[in-house]
Amino acid sequence: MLKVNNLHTHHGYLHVLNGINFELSEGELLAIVGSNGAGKSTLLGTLAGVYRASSGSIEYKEKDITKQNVQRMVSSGIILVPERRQIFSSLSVKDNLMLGAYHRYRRDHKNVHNEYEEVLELFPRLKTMLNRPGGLLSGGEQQMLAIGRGLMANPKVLMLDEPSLGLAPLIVKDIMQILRKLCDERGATIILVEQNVKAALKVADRGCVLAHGQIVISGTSHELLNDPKVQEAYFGKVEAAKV
Amino acid sequence: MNSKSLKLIYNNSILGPIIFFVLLFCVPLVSSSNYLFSILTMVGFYALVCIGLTTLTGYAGQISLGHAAFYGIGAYSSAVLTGTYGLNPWVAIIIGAIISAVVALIVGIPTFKLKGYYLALATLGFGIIVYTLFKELSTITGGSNGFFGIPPISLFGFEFITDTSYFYLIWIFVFFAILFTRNIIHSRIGRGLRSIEGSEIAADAVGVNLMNYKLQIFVLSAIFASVSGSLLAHYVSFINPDLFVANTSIFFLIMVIMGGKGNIWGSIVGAAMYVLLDEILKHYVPMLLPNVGGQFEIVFFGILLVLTLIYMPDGLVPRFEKLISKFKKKTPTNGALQSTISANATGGDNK
Amino acid sequence: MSNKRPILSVENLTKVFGGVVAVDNVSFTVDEGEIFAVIGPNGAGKSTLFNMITGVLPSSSGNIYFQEKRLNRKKPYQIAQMGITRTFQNLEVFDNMSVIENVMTGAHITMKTNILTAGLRLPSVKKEEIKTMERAIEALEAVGISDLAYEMADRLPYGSQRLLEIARAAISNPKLILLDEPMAGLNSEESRQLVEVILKMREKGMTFLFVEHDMETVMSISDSIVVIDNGVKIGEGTPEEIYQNPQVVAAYLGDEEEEGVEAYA
Amino acid sequence: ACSSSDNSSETKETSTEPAKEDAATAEPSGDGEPIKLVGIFSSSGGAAALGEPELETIKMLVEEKNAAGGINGQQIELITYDDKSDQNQAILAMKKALTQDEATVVIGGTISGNALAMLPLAEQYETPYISLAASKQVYVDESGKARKWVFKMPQDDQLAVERILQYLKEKNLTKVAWLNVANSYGTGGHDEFKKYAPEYGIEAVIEDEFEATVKDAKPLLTRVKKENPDAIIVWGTVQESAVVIKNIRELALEMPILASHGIATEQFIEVAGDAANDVILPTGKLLVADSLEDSNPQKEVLLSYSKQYTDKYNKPASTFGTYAADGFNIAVKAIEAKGTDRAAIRDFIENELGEYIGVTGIFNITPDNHMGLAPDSFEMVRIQSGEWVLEN
Amino acid sequence: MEVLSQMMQLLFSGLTLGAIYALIAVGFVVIYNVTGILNFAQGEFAMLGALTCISLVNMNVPLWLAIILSIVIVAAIGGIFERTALHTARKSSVTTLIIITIGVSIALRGLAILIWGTQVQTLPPFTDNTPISILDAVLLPQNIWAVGISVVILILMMYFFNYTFVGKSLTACVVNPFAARLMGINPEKMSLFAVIVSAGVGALAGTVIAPISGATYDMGMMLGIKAFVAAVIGGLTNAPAAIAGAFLIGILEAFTEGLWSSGLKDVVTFSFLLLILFVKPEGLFAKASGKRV
Ligand SMILES: Nc1ncnc2c1ncn2[C@@H]1O[C@H](COP(=O)(O)OP(=O)(O)OP(=O)(O)O)[C@@H](O)[C@H]1O
Ligand SMILES: Nc1ncnc2c1ncn2[C@@H]1O[C@H](COP(=O)(O)OP(=O)(O)OP(=O)(O)O)[C@@H](O)[C@H]1O
Ligand SMILES: [Mg+2]
Ligand SMILES: [Mg+2]
Repeated sequence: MLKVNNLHTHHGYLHVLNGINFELSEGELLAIVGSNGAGKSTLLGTLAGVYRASSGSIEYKEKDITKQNVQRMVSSGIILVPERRQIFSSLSVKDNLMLGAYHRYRRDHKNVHNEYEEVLELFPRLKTMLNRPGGLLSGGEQQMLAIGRGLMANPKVLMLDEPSLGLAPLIVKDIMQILRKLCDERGATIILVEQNVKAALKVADRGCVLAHGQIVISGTSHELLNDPKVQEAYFGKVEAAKV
Repeated sequence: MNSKSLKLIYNNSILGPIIFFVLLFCVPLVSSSNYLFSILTMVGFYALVCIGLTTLTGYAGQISLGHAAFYGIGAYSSAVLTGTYGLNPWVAIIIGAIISAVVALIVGIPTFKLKGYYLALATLGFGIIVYTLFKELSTITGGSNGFFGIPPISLFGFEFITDTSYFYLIWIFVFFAILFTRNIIHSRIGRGLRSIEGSEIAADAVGVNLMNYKLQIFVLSAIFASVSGSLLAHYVSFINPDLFVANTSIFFLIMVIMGGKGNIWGSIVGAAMYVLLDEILKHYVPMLLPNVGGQFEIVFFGILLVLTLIYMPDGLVPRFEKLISKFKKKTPTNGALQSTISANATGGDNK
Repeated sequence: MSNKRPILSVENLTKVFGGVVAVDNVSFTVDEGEIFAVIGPNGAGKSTLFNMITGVLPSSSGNIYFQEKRLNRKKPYQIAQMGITRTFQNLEVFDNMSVIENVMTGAHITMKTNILTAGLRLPSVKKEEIKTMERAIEALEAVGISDLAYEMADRLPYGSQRLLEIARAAISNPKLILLDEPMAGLNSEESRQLVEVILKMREKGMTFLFVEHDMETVMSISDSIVVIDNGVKIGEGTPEEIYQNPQVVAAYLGDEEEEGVEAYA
Repeated sequence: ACSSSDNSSETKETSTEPAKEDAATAEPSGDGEPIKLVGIFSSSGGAAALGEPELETIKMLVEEKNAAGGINGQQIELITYDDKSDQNQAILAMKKALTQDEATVVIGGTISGNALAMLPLAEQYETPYISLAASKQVYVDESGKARKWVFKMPQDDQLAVERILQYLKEKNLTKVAWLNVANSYGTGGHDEFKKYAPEYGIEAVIEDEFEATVKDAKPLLTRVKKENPDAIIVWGTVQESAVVIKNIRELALEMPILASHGIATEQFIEVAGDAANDVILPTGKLLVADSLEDSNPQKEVLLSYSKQYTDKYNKPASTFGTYAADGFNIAVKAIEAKGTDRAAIRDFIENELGEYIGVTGIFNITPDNHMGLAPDSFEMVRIQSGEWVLEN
Repeated sequence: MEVLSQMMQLLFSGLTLGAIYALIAVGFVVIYNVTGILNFAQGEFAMLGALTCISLVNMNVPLWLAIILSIVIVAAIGGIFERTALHTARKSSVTTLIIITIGVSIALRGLAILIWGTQVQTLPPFTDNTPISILDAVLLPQNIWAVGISVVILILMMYFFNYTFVGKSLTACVVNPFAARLMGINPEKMSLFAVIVSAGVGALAGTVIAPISGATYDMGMMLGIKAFVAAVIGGLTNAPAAIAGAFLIGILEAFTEGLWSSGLKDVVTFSFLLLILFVKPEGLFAKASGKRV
């Protein structure tokens, strides 16, 4: 359904993505991990049309969408939940959520309201603060809001940039479950960039490790969980830190 | 590490300014046109105001739409103290600067609690109030009729009457103002100021006393404006309130932005552009389009201003610098971006 | 921890936003040289607590003492000058400056230049500048991003910006550093390195108060932990104690995090 | 719009092409300097409505003069500048005129502020300067003496005020309301009023100002209404006076309205509409030239200027143009008599010009009075259904 | 009785002034809300509207049609202004953009002199303008028009920004254009839309003012500044509040002038503004900004 071919992206002089290739089918959940500055956010940004790819192609449902701008991406159902949350700080929580459904609000009025109820079920905390300006929420609450807003779009392809950032452990688990459900029940395709590697790989179908703008390891999540290199880099934390 | 390392982020060389000013001060050797010097003198007045304003706008991120008020306070202080009370002009300039500084302090303390446009408006309001006072306090200022008969300035018996002498006088002031502010910008104070624009909250958290810095710079810029106003008064010998309307403040800001608000040289370039553009338009518009009037120059001026800013959003000087650094940078070291970045970061100086 | 002199004590601190009680009567004491963690669910009031300690928000009631001096009503910059610096949950780098200038700005309070000496550029000013620059490089080396020193700060990836904030907070040699979720956005390898940096700084005599959701880190490096939920303190103690606390487990950790628990218990 | 855009801010012109060649070949008169006439007017900006007719008049007259062979056979080189109604621009223009162009005579300075800013330069560079701005300060220095190099063409505000006061006294309207626009024109008038009203036994029951950008003066007028004066004097220029006078009518205040000479243009009637009816004002004789008695020495001059201007620019002549016309004619007389020596020109105007019958009035310039007009250069007129009618 | 009638008169004047300021202030706020720019050319839209309308009437176009046409024409000019100037420079800093609007206003003023000259022109009142006397105070139908139109705009704006989805998405664009894009909102389109609407409202303001105080090429400047004050007093981001601020300023000016002195009117207005800013730095009716750390 989504096919990425030899994708390159530059920031100014800096060559950030250096030939990315992968393919995703409907209902699949891909986890991307990698160190700080590897280009994960840049990859998602390129897929979402925020950054322009300098070469390579992105195909969605057999159509080349490499040059589409963000608005077009959104209307074809490719949604990005960005790094840093990007809340509309002076708008209320409710308005923030509603704007998530901007691209289909007019067509799909009724469903939007159903979705709204569903999102609030997922994040009961938000229910208590519907009229509070989004910018006044706590970090984690804002993260919930950003994810909720992404869900409001009824995405076909959902990309999340570190959704667990700032969330309490309990909630992280819930969110991973929700994402899984989204794939299984609605057939959404999800790309998940995560630093919480274990949690991510647990729900993902497949995973890959990004380094210096290239995919260096990829496989099923099971394979990755058991890959010694991955283990060393990502799960070795406790012992090492215990000094 | 030595002072070389500082060069990586700040270009503190004094060479640039000295070359510039030596060249400038040589102009009288090649030309004796009084008209040229009166134009350069005018540029000098504006540049002096703009140097302070640039620091305020470009580094502290504060827009002031009220600097004509300080310009006016300086001018009227000089006028009244020398014209009415017969004081020495130099004393009057200093008293004017002190008055401006005090006024700036009084206005600044409540005003700098405001952010962004609210500040712009507060200063605009302040400017209009001061303008109205110039008009209404007619027993002191002469009201709308203006103040006539301001004596010329003199030093050790030498009277600054000719345009050439005044040209030297004002540009010496500009020279020291440039050095002084440049030094400030490339220091702890400059970083403190810029940090305010970057993130007020974080600036606060590293111990930068925002209010204090903004005030200091505001006062400094008020003093520059005031001195410039005083010098203007002694130069033209007649002033009236209309010189200090809100529009004047707006034009100061235009000069700053045109020149490049992140760069003190921008203030000179902006002031020069403003004055020269006017003179050039006056000269060429009628050649291109005979039979149209001064109005057309206004249209041209507006359009040129817009075009300049569309194509050089950061102003003329940064654009110029970018060209230079592109030209110079043939052998990038480890970080290809490095030199351009640091040039941008410091809004460094052209050489 | 041998010397147990308190450096920061918070007494009955409360913050009310309109109708919401974000922090409710919270008290605790941080000892010198400690690494002290504050944990709790989202919206519990942790950042609000930090904001009160650093003077960003006024408290509604209660007291904060830093080395026996009362902090209430002090401005943030005054508090910074007393030796408390911090990082921000939502990142507040000076994005109009290069990385090194960011860090040099962090050294603001350790410098003496004023507007007059700066304007006249006395030799002392120059000396001070050079020294600060060298220290800034060191600070960047410590967190491992000195190769980015001359980049514009806003072009750094998220994780590096976090490290930059830490370097900026540390350069002024503060007595107490408040870190709001320092590990967010870092992967485990990077967190591990950061933990080492923190431990090293502690050796130099700094005290840390930090908020973190990454339990592995919290459990591994903190000396004491306070747990707040809905603004109320629901637990306090060593990592082991906290892990045994059923209230904390129910409110925050979730009961099926067994594998993790075993790791430290 | 076409004719009004006919001016340019800097045009070195010797009118027609063949005339220009004449200029090159013409035998220089006197000491051999060319006749350089510089005009500095506010032909754009706030005072454009005043500056435009001045500029047009000068251009018209220079063209005519050059076509007729110039002065003593020498062509006049006219250089004009637009000061954009801005003081600093005026200074720059003046400086250029005196140092770069080396003007023989400078005519201009549309508004007082600009004229005042320019005149120290005229004194410094010892060049005759004929000012077209109204303020008395322009030709009288602080000590009350005439400024050496400056002459002034328009009547003082004082004359207009005195003329109004005279009228009020005649009509026995002693308790008046004084309202002036809040700018130098307004306060200038007000100062004169305060000085001379007691002499004529006129008392102001209320004195106040209104903005030049006034939208609604009724708040001010409610205070006037309360004082119930015998007459209201509205001292301003066209737009603001029209608004105030309209508001007076709307409030149904019945007392006579007197206005300044600043509204003496057709435009006022257009803008104020019906409200203009019965407004009484002093004005130069231009507006009522037709109805002057034939014996009036100015009548012929007025009619010919008015016709010439209207023929050329296809619009009614304005009082401001007459200042420029007089300034030019006086300069020409002096140059005809003395050549291009600046000091000689100045001396001529001061001592030898004698009684000069101009468009604005009859000038009697003396060493003590560099304007030389008397109150009778104003006529009182009343607006009646869009026409200017001489008030007895 | 006399005092009462004077007060009434002052109130009427204040409301009229307020209405005029309000119509321009609304444009300010709409553009600010969507683009984050203070549009210094806003007053020029009123000037263009007034003068265009006058020209059309002089060409014997019926008044109502002339008004509509001038609104359309000025809205189109606004659109061109947005596309050519604001849009092309959209990546520049806000200060630069503000100066660009100043540049545009300078150019428009010059253009207006070229087309219409410097002379004052008038427009006939919308309807028969016989003064209506209420308690000895007079009210002109044109003033009622002015107040009426601004109240209608007030209601429309209130509804639009608070209750419509498009209104919210307009706000979203300035709060966080990047996120707005990610929601599929096109900030550029929104900005175009906002400028067109404000230009139209500005033109309407011009046609309302012209019968009251005449129209000249330079009428926009002071109107713009006063409207700016009104908008800030209201809180800058909130159109209804800006209108309320405008009425407040109008009434304050009328009463200062009527009871004290006209010369000091501006001093009073701006002192009031400063007072408000110092006491309530975010304006009288500001909404929470949503900023914290
Ligand atoms: N706007 C930009 N301009 C210039 N360079 C950029 C920009 N954004 C990112 N970069 C550079 O691109 C590289 C990759 O950044 P990116 O944000 O994609 O990393 P990441 O993998 O998401 O890291 P993190 O885990 O810290 O979020 C970094 O070296 C960064 O400096
Ligand atoms: N200015 C404010 N106005 C109203 N409510 C606020 C304000 N600031 C914070 N809150 C609320 O107070 C509560 C505590 O917020 P705080 O940011 O302290 O939480 P936190 O513990 O840091 O959470 P997280 O782990 O998600 O960052 C939250 O519910 C938040 O919405
Ligand atoms: Mg990232
Ligand atoms: Mg928090």
